[in-house]
Amino acid sequence: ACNGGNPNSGPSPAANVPGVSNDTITIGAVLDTTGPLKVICAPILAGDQLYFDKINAAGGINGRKVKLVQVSDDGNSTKTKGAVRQLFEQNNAFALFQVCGSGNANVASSYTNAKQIPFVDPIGGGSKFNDAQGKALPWVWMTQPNYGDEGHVIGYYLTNKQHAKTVGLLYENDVLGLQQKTTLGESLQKNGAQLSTSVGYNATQTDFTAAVQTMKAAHPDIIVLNGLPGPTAKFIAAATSQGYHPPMGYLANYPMADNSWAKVLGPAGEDTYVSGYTSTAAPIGQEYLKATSADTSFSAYKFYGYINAKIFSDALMKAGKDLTRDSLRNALDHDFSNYDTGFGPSLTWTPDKHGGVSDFMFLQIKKAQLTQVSDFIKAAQVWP
Amino acid sequence: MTQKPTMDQVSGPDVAAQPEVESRRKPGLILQLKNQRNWLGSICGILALIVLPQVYDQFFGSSSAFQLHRISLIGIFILAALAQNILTGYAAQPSLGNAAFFGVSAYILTWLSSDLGQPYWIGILVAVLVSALLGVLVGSPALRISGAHLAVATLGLVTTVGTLLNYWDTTAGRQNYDLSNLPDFLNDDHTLYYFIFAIVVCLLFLSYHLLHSRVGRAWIAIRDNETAAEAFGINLTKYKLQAFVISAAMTGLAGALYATWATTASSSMSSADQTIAFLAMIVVGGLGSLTGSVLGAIFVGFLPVLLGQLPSPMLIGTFQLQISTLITGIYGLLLLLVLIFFPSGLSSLGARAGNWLQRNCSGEEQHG
Amino acid sequence: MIAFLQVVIAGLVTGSLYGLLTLGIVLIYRTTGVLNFAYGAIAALCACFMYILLTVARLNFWLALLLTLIFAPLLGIVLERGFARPVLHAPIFTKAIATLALALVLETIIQAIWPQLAEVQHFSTPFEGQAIRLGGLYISAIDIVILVVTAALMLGLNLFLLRTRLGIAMRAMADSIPATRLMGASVGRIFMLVWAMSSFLAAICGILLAGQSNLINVQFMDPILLPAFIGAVLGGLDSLPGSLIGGILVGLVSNLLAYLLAGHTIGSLDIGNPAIRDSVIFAGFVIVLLIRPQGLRGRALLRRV
Amino acid sequence: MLKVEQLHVGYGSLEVLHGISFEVPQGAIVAILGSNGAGKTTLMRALSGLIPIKAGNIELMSKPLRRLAAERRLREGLALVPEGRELFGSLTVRENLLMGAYTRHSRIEIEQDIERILTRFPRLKTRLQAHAASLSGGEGQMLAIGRALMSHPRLLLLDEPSHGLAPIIVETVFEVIEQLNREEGLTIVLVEQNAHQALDVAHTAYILQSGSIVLNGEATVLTANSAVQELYMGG
Amino acid sequence: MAEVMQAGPLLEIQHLSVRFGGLTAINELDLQIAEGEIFALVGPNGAGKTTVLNCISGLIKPAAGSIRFAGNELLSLQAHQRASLGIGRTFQQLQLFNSMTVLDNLLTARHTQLHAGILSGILPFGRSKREDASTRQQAMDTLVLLGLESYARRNTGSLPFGVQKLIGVARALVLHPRLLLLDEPAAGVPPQEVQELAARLRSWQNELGTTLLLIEHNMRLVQAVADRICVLDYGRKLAEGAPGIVLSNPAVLEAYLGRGATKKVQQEGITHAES
Ligand SMILES: Nc1ncnc2c1ncn2[C@@H]1O[C@H](COP(=O)(O)OP(=O)(O)OP(=O)(O)O)[C@@H](O)[C@H]1O
Ligand SMILES: Nc1ncnc2c1ncn2[C@@H]1O[C@H](COP(=O)(O)OP(=O)(O)OP(=O)(O)O)[C@@H](O)[C@H]1O
Ligand SMILES: CC(C)C[C@H](N)C(=O)O
Ligand SMILES: [Mg+2]
Ligand SMILES: [Mg+2]
Repeated sequence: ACNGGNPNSGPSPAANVPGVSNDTITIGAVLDTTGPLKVICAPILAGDQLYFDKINAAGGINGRKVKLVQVSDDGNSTKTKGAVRQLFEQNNAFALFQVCGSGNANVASSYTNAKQIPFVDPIGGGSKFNDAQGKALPWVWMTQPNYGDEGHVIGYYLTNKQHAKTVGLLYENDVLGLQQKTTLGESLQKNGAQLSTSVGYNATQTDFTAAVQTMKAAHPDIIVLNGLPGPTAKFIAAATSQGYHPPMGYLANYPMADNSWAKVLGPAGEDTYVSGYTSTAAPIGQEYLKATSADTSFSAYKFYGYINAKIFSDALMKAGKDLTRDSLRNALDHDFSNYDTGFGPSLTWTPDKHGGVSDFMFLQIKKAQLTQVSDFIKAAQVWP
Repeated sequence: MTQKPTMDQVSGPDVAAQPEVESRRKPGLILQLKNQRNWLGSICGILALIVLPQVYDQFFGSSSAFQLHRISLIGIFILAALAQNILTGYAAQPSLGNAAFFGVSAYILTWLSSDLGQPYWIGILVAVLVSALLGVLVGSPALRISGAHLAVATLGLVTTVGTLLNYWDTTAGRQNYDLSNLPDFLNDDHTLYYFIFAIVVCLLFLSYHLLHSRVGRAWIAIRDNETAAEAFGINLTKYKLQAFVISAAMTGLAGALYATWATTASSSMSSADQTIAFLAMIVVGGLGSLTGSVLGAIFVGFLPVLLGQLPSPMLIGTFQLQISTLITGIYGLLLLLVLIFFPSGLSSLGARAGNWLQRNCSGEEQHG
Repeated sequence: MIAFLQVVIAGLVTGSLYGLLTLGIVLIYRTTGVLNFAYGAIAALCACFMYILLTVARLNFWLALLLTLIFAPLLGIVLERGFARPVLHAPIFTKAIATLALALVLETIIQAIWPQLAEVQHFSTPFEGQAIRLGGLYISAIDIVILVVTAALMLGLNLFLLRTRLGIAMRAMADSIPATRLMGASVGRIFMLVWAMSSFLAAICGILLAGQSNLINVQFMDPILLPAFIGAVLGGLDSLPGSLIGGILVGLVSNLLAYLLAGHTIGSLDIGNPAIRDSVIFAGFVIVLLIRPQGLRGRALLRRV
Repeated sequence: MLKVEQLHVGYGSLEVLHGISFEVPQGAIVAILGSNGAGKTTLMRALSGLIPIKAGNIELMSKPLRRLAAERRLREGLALVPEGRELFGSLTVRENLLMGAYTRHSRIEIEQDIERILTRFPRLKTRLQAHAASLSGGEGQMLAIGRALMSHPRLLLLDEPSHGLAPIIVETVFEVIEQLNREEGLTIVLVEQNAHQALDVAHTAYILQSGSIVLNGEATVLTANSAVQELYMGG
Repeated sequence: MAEVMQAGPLLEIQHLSVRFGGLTAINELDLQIAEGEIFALVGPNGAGKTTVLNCISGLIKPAAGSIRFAGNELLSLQAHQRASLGIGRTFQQLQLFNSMTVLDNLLTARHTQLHAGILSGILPFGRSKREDASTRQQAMDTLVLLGLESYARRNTGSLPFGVQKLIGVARALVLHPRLLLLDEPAAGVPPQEVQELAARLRSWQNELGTTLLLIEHNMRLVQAVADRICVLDYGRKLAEGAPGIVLSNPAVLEAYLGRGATKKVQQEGITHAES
């Protein structure tokens, strides 16, 4: 009953809206800080916190401080629903900001959709949120790109810019990996090259020798690495220790777009390409770097949290002083047209389209540092 | 495996140390007293379960539905702990394979219900039957393998099943597996709560009787001494297999209910973590003790949820603690402390209290 | 052919790592009847300690190694005193679960004091990038180190357990703690020694694994724990050479299968898929156990009446 | 040599021994008799340090034992052949004997002692490499006795040493007891159901009933006591 | 259980051989025990006595031979099936169900006589509970018979050794077995109770017609109860026959009884005790 469906019903609208009081906005996040995704989620949470602290110190959003309540679901999608319910039924959150993992985000969205709660930034490279667009999931807004789009762009970049003819793919054996396998294959074929071999791996796999030898036997010009930092680094280490290096080296997808990965690889990783979509070149990037100058190393995940917190804060800002879930939805649907994310690509949401950014650029490891070596390429341009 | 006396087994050592006194007493008196205590306890427990939702409504107001939903989870874990306890605490099979049934059953229910559109009840029935069948499949080789070998082999089974379920998800292009079209009353947190706890109470009641029957005695005999059990005509194959099947079916039921509770199934249900959690429940609660299954399920199943409530970051003076990243460690520490102070399980707390009671009762009697 | 040999060698090396990991596990299991699930965390803690010495304290590799190898037994003693001793007389399952709880605590501690190790880091050794070439075959220096160290430790430890007074007492302790005390052996001290030795072995294993992949983080040992346990059971759990053989078998078979099955399908089933491959390996493991329930080198449990 | 004063021992809240006092002079053989459940085994366990005592004192050659752990008491020269043998089942017979000599260091002497024990119990010789778990009841009892002797104790506690032994071996055991006592001055405390034989070798004896000493005296005197004969020697 | 009444021995062991690795524990042993007989198996430690018992109750598979019991070939049956033919036993090393009460030990021993399965077991009423009630009574009766009733509700594991020994006997007896195998029942039992035990063994044999195969080192007991004795040495039969004759056999004296007994024989002469 108190869903805030009608913003003009009383003199003090905030009293009617869950999670919104005169001086605070409570927002919820489901980030796995205790389970297997801890490595990703803990820095993201730290980035979120950093940005919201900054905003709050500057007086908050439209006079209200942001209070972020985070619950961990252990990365286990059967616990996600409980976590989300806690946020909205116990902690009385206003909106959902970030759920980590594609499957987990799906579970969360089925709850938030039914309750008409805005859910911004499901952290997952799955295609569902893009495919479904705003019509099927009118309350979910995606900020990050998906693996399918990325596969297309990588295929385009490898053929048109690097002139590779044959490509090998190492992918994490899950839905996302398979999705990239499909789109990369399509894209290569369209551009006159081919995916000569692809090898799946398990997240817990430790020995990559067989994978290396299988790749080696297929003589690809370059190997695309899809997955997470640990296993992909192990693959490169294994290949190096067996004296194998593909002629054009490696290209890794965006979860590896972090200097920490470059450092992990050590000398063996020199010249490796990485696909990425966040750049610290813009003012917000510089601002972030200054704020985190005490950190031992740059963390792309923390930066991810920071810039997404910014997007979300902007949305809250645009939703106005009389904040309701509908006003936030309105702002998200209508006020984000060619919105400058501040980390490179621009973002456009319409009532029908809630997909995230789909521009990628390529970086290369030079002296253990990621250096941008291409401009942003729009997925829509290479794969209409 | 040595076994400290549990609530179900204690007798007053002081009394019995003087056989003359004891023998004058009516045989069965202690048992009657104990039974009365058990009865009283059970009835109080059931009453508490019945009124809990009302209390919650008063206390938590609008969030009471969610809080109840959370409590229902304990019920599911009690079932799983009970199943593990029958297999490990009574029939002494150190099997770590139960999470496999937990996961498979959830998938079968979800598959039948969401993909094939079968009624929920058919789904549950088939899920439990398939689990029981898998129990036979797992139990038969387990008859040849024992001890740590069995533990590791079944742990391998759980991760393999988890991998295969994940493979199924992957090939079916699923990012998660929703359990839709539940019967209406299961979508309501109050009725779901009553539904789950009705099952729990029933199964606890039936298990109590089973464990005190010929079958239960056969299991305990196998646990205490396989050779003697065999020499007294207990068919090891049959009774171990029965324990596996019952345990599997019960875990399967728990798995299906879990999927119902979470409205989704995930391959992480069949993981090493999950299966070890089941074992941890009965170790923390007390091996070979029904009360232990309940206490263990609460401790292991619910404590992490409660810890998740701690505000993060927490300020202690000027020191900012990121509790969320420490939760696992805090939980581990608590677990460790319980194991150190109650090596034979939390149920020994009850046994200690019971002993004390009995001592006082019998003291009175001697004077009277 | 070269590729095949390369896969075989890698299988041997991985298998040796499994075997090395199980040395410490079997040592504790045989002497105290504890299945130590915290072993991976202990190994990780030691390797992380060395990583910190290398990167933060910027010590020379060998000095860091030496300090770590001193640190490890001390850690073992602390753990024994603070954690294992109180549960010494607890039932076997209780001890196993307690080690799991310990693992959780240790991992949290590592992360709390060295947050950078939550993420994967580069672990460098002097052997990095060095290899011997035999024809087309690459054998990296670290692999040779692993094989040699494993063989030496296995032999030494086995002799120790079978021949020395202390070794016999350690095995005696597994049968009966009271009787061991009646023989005048200080159970507490032996127990401490067992933990010290096992932590030492864990440290070596952790360092070698980190050195091989040049990667490290808090949980980097976790994935190899289960295959190592499986190897140990395959070998028989109570025999050190057995667990090495078991470990090597697991390493070899999984590598060969991964290589041979890659890219093949049966009907629509992609048998090169890791999920299918792991299931095949597991099935094989169960079949071996059914034929030899006590493991390849284990003795059947004897209970006389 | 051994002095026990007002010893109270029990399990949990149950007290089994209610204040027992006795002395064992150097070089004596003392028998402790009593029916089932009298607390004989409990006394042996308390003396050897396997269970804690609730009150009272134990002194070995004027040294208080109360705070010493079982392993320290062995080093003080006190060895026990426990009830139920308590062998190391997964160790071989030989390794069991070696464990008995844990506190000793001379390899040559240890080997000589093993040899001596094997000549006394030839049955063990054939089973030297067998795992102790595979032994027959009597073989195991022989090993338990042999193992305790390996430590060269000054005070030997025997809890029903003749248990499960063939008559001919029982004879050997009592011979060994007498011989060690005579030749090496070994002090012995002996718990036995076999009261005849126990009183035969013992110098003095104590009779334990429900955790208290009800009778004590010279073995020969007790043997003649009609109550003792009826209660403990089968008439 | 098939009630095949037949002439000939109740238990017939033929050419039984058992080997453990290189050790031949039983070597071509032949034994015959008639229904209602009390038969004692004696011999030096490690002679193979317990092994014979283990072969009969099925805990060991012999290398060769046959064991027939009441018309059944035991070696083709599994251990638990043999119990239901009416074979009960005690163990040298107790092997009680230590976490149970004494009473539950006895209830468990009557396993083969009861029938309740899972389905009736889970119910709080019905067959299972009826069976239990009557069994409880039988168990109490057996305990009373052995003077153990005061221990009925004690946990078995912490009782004195001698008492546990008797509980082992009670547990075997509660089955009302046709053949009762006793492995050193008198070890650890005080002398005055040995006599009581002897009287009891005799009376069971008289009243219940139980056939007894007894292993014992206590010659008083053996002499008091045994109808026939077989002396085993190194897995072979050394002598067999009436106690008086066998126990004065010089070979037996030398291998088993030793000088003390020799002396005693010379002094007292061995008499066969009346029942
Ligand atoms: N581990 C234990 N826990 C509890 N009570 C025990 C334990 N061991 C023995 N008792 C109790 O202590 C008392 C004395 O037992 P103990 O074993 O000392 O008798 P004993 O004289 O050695 O008898 P036996 O001649 O049968 O060996 C008995 O009442 C027994 O039940
Ligand atoms: N499972 C086994 N493995 C190896 N050897 C065994 C096994 N069981 C028995 N033995 C050996 O077989 C021989 C006979 O043992 P058994 O237990 O039958 O002797 P016993 O006549 O009962 O002796 P005791 O009077 O000492 O009890 C012994 O030497 C024993 O060590
Ligand atoms: C942040 C990303 C690494 C998340 C990843 N793409 C996923 O779907 O799980
Ligand atoms: Mg005793
Ligand atoms: Mg025997």
